[in-house]
Amino acid sequence: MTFSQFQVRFHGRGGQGVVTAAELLSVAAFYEGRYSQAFPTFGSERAGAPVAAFCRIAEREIRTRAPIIRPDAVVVGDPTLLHSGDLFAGIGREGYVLVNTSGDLTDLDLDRRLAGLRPERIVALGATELALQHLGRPVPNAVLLGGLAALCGVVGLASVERAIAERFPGPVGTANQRAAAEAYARVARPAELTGASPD
Amino acid sequence: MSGQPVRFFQVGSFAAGNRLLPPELRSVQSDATRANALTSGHRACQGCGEALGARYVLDTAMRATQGRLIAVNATGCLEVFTTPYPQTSWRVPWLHSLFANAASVATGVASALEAQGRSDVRVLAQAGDGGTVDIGFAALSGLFERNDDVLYVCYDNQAYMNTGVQRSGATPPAARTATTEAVGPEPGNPFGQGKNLPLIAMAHGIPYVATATVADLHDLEAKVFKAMSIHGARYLHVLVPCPLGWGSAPAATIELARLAKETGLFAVFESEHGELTASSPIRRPVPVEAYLRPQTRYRHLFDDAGEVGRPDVVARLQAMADANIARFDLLGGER
Amino acid sequence: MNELPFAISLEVGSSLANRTGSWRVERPRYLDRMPPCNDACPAGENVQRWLYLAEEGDYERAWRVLVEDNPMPAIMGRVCYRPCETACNRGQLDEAVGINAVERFLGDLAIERGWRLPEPAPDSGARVLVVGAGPGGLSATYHLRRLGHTVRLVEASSALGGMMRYGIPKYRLPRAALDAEVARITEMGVDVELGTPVRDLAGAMRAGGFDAAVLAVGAQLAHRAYIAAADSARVLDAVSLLRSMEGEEPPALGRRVVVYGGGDTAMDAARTARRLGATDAIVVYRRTREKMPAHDVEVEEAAEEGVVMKWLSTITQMEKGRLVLEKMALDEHGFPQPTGELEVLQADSVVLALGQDADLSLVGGLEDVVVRHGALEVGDDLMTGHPGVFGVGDATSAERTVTTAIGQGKAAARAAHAWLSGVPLERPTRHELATFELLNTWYYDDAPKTMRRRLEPARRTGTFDEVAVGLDESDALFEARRCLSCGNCFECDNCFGVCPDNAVIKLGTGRRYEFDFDYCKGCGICLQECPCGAIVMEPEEI
Amino acid sequence: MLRQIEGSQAVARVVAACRPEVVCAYPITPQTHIVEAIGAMVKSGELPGCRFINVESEFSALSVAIGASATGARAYTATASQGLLFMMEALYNAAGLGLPIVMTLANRAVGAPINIWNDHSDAMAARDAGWIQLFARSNQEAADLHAQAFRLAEEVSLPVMVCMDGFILTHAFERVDVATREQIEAFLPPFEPRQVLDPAAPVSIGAMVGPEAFEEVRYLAHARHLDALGVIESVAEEFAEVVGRKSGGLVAPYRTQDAELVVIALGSVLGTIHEVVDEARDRGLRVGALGVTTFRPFPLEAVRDALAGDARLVVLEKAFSSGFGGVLSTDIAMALGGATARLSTVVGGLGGRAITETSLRRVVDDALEGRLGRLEFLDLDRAAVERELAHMAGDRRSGPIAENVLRAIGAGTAGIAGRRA
Repeated sequence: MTFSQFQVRFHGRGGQGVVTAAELLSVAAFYEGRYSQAFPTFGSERAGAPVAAFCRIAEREIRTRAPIIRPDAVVVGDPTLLHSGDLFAGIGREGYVLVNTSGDLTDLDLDRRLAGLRPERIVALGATELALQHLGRPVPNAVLLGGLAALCGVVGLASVERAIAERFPGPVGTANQRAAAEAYARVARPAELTGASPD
Repeated sequence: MSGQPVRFFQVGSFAAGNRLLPPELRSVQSDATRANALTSGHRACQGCGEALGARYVLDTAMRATQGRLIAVNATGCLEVFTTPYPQTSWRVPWLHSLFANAASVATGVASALEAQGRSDVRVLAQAGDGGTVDIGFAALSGLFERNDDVLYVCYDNQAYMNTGVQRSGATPPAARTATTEAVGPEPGNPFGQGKNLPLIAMAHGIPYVATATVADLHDLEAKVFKAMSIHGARYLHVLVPCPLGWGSAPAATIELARLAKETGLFAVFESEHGELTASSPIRRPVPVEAYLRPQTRYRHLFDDAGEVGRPDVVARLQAMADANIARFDLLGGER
Repeated sequence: MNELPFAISLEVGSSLANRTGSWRVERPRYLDRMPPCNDACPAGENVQRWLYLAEEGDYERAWRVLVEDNPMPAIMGRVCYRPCETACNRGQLDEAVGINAVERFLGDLAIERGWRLPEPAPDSGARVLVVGAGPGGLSATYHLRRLGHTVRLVEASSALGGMMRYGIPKYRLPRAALDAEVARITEMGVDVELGTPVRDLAGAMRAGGFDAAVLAVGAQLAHRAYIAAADSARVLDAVSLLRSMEGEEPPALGRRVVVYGGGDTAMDAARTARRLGATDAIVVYRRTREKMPAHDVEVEEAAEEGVVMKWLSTITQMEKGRLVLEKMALDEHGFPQPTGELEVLQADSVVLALGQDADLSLVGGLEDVVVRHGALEVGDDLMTGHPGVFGVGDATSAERTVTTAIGQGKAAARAAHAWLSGVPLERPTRHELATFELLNTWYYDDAPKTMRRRLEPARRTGTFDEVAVGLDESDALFEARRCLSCGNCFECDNCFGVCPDNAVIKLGTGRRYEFDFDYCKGCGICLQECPCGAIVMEPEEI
Repeated sequence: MLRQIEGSQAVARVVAACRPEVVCAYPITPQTHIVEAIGAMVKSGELPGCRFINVESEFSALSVAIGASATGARAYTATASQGLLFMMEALYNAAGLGLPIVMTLANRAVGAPINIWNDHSDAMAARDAGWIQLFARSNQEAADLHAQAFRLAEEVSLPVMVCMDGFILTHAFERVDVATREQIEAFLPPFEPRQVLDPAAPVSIGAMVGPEAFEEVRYLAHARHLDALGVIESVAEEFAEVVGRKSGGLVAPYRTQDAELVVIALGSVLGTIHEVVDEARDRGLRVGALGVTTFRPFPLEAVRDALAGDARLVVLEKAFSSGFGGVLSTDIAMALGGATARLSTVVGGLGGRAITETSLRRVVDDALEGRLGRLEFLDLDRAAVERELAHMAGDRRSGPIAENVLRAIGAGTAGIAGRRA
């Protein structure tokens, strides 16, 4: 995939690992030779509180330290957050949206807010459910990352898996890798993507 | 307890030395080759108990470590009177940083020595009662709970003498200070306040806690030797009368320390790992009055004729002494 | 490393450059004070000093200091009534130091080891006649010889020792000790004449070409009391009784013996009677125990040996085997008054111990010698009214003890020496007394006196073995070390230790200390904490 | 070694590579990740010869470092915000004693109101404590500056504070070439203290100094700071030689040549400023930027040289002196010979408020068009301020200002920092 800069905003709740997801995304991009920058919303939040995290990926050095105002992708780790503020602020018509839900997107009443976005770029993924299956714990970050990689192709699954392995050595990492791979497979839309394909 | 009794000689157990004692039983202070770690020319008041206590402690520690000692000092009288510009009275490596941080600085020194593998060099921190029980308390507690390899010595003269005799957390009840004036129905420092740092130190469960006075040199030195034979956090609390703050004759410094112990007002004891292991029995029991009377900080308890004018207050102080005597078994013991 | 960081870039130097001595308004001074034992000793012994040496275990030096004043410590260590111990400051702390016991230990050790008295000074050319070889005469002889004078010692009895031999029973003073110490004096080169009573002093001095004389004739004439007595009553005086104990045949006193009197001699007589086989030895005294002149130790030992005391009683009548006593009562002035109440006592013999007078007929030819109340009148320098004639001991009005006599013998010798040399008698200035209040007794260890062992009472009555047993070395050492060294530095290092300004310089063993006035701020802790009161504060001269 | 790494981790690795002997730590956000990482290395044995001391306060943390440094050990600690202020007394002491301690300051606002996010109030509060203060633009520079800090501190015998923006840098994952242990060994010689507590040669350190010499002692401290200016440059050059990367130094000019406007700032906001400068240049505007890397000692000469000419100047500050204005601005003006009409102060980014490119663009445009006042507050919610002023004027018991303002702007739910932009 070619781009000069790609910006992702993650929304979740403390404990879901969205900050880690942003960081892992940045690491995956680094493996692919890109510059990247991940940073959280610097909160003093405790488990359960709303959290946001950012990841910028670019072809050249990233100098700006401003938060991401116009994301290319928004990942929602918990659909209940949809009722507390505008999670999709600044997203453009070409933007991607990945929502963690086992239900149907239509139930989330996003149509009006996301009107104008390409429908195939708005994806629901039962990430928590997958995480429970693979890890036995409701930590959906690696799953979301796999899904995001498949959705927008900004990084390949191999890089995601490598980032996960580096961060979580041992069985936890392996389980997360499997979960990410399954998410990737579920979301994959190879036709739209250039330079990225599922393993 | 720690002072080895030498009954065979006139003064073997009590005076600094005696020409007849075998050298190993004489005090460090009796030795003409003692370190004089705190040397002459310092600017302490006449009859300063702290100057005395500090030399006692440091010379002993120097002996115990064969001179491999580093001393850390909190701000206070001891620091001010020993470093008269542009001179120093210290004959040990000595560091003064701040009022509240002697314990932490000592931890730093000990940590550095440990990191450098210089296990032969030992660390001693010293401070007055204000620097110990009040402003430096948090740092000291930290040193204790980490069990850092430091001997911390508090020279307790029971008030902020350096700044002009203000009350500290170690000021005893009824004592007059510049901030607990001898006026009103309850003159002097209120009852029911203040803290007993040796007991607090014991509550940390550190390897060694001891109290001592400048009146019993052998006991004091034995405690320093013992402290230096142990690694980890050690606390020594030395009562050092202050002629200025107590309003006593300079010559009476040691006598008052002795009376503080003999009345039971100041309990002399040792503790290991939080358990009381020994206490120095009272040798010649005296009522607290004998201790209070020579000090003008208690003058408001006596009338112009020198008779007890506030028997109620004196009785409360006597009750404190009696409580100490019971608690630390000061009339039982070995003698 | 050569460049200092700015925090100490001013090259902090030593505070030794800061002479805080200028703060001083009072300055301490070391001094020696008079210990009460020395002060109280009639023989003028430097008790503190010889105890100091004894406590170091240097017994010979201790003995040598002792014999500077008294050449007869083995005797004194047995018979002295110990005014030193009465005065001893330690008595106010726990119990007085057993000075007398240590003295005896040193005396006996000297005899055992054969230590000799110091050599006399070169011959002065002067000749001195000493009349009487009791303690006073022997002491005078010794001191005169030391000063280089030629001495002739003339004694009426056949042996030397005077009352020490003829008045003190053997169980108190074994003769071996007496003989040894007396011989040590005569070995200094003394011209001794025994069995030669001097009846005319002036003549004897002229005949012998003596420049001076010391009269030490003692008091041997027993007082008699008028008591109505049947002829058959066995009555004798204590002086004779005790003197006869030196003879071949001990006197026969019978089973029941009554001694009349309350002095030490009465006790000696009663105890001797017990040893001679009396089953009952009863002391009759007209006043109370408290008024009795006998020393406590004598009364105590007598009681242990079964001597019975009858206070407030006088003997009004004596018959064969029977005495009549009258009970007395003290009036408001403390004098005994008869009550008329009578008591009968069985007695085989009665010993009178009512005091003695001196026989001073020898000075009859010297008009300027005054005899008053049966005693020689002497000045402060012990000289009689006749220039060059001195009087000592029981013959004077001094207290009649061996110790006093020895002290007077020394004093007379020194006075005679000054007189012979034609110089005024110099009296050493006496130091201020080291009173108990000047001490800081905190520093002295709690150390009760070592009890001096005595022979078991059961073994005393049958024999004249010595009652008081000497201390062994460790006990003597312990006792010496109980000395508080009142008023005299004993190098306890306290001043050195307690100075907050390190302003005391320790000069090394035996050399004591000095103050470093560059740094002494004059706080006075050294004085306050000096155990023995050997420091004084004096105003600084500004 | 090139890695994608959190800023705190990068700093921790470089500090570890410098082989400190005593590290003292007391937790305060946002510096915790650094000491946690070092602690783990000490515990695992990865950092032999180092003692890690968990103290009971920041005051003690620096005090332990003081004792260790005076004993000749290389000592390190880290703090932020209130923690720095709690160690203030010890800060002066460490500097006064000339102890070469290195400390990371993860810059954070100082309360009240309590705020854990980034600004430079803490560093400014310690401005006069006698420490060398270096500001990192990026995590790469933050990491490199720590190596240089030890070298510098030990060479001039002064403590050095490396300032890096809390969260913005400490918590950001980005690409950092972390200097290797070998590189650092080649660059940083063993610690040779100027003064040391040693029984073999006892000295008294911390003796009292009276009026006779205190001024001289203080002047000497100043002189040492002035010396440090040269050392900072040479250390940076040597670092570049050994490690092959330029970082540190006194100032960092960016496209100031021919600039009509220069934006001056400290720390990570310079990255955003550079973006805005490039974009302005693209628009044909002659704009440049000047980063001040060394804030204390203040490089008067280097700043004067960098600002030669008559360009308008905007000092963007994440701190200010209440009742007065900019802090850095004053120093810049001093470098230029006094107050100057061409200088404006813009205070922004307080308490973590994001500084967006949009806002900066507006500042640039306003400055170029002369619309910028002498002192501006970036993105200030004037309406909220006015409302509260009115409220206070009308009600004596107007209550807590912070809560009132929060209520007025409808905050209270977690939002994105910079939501106002």
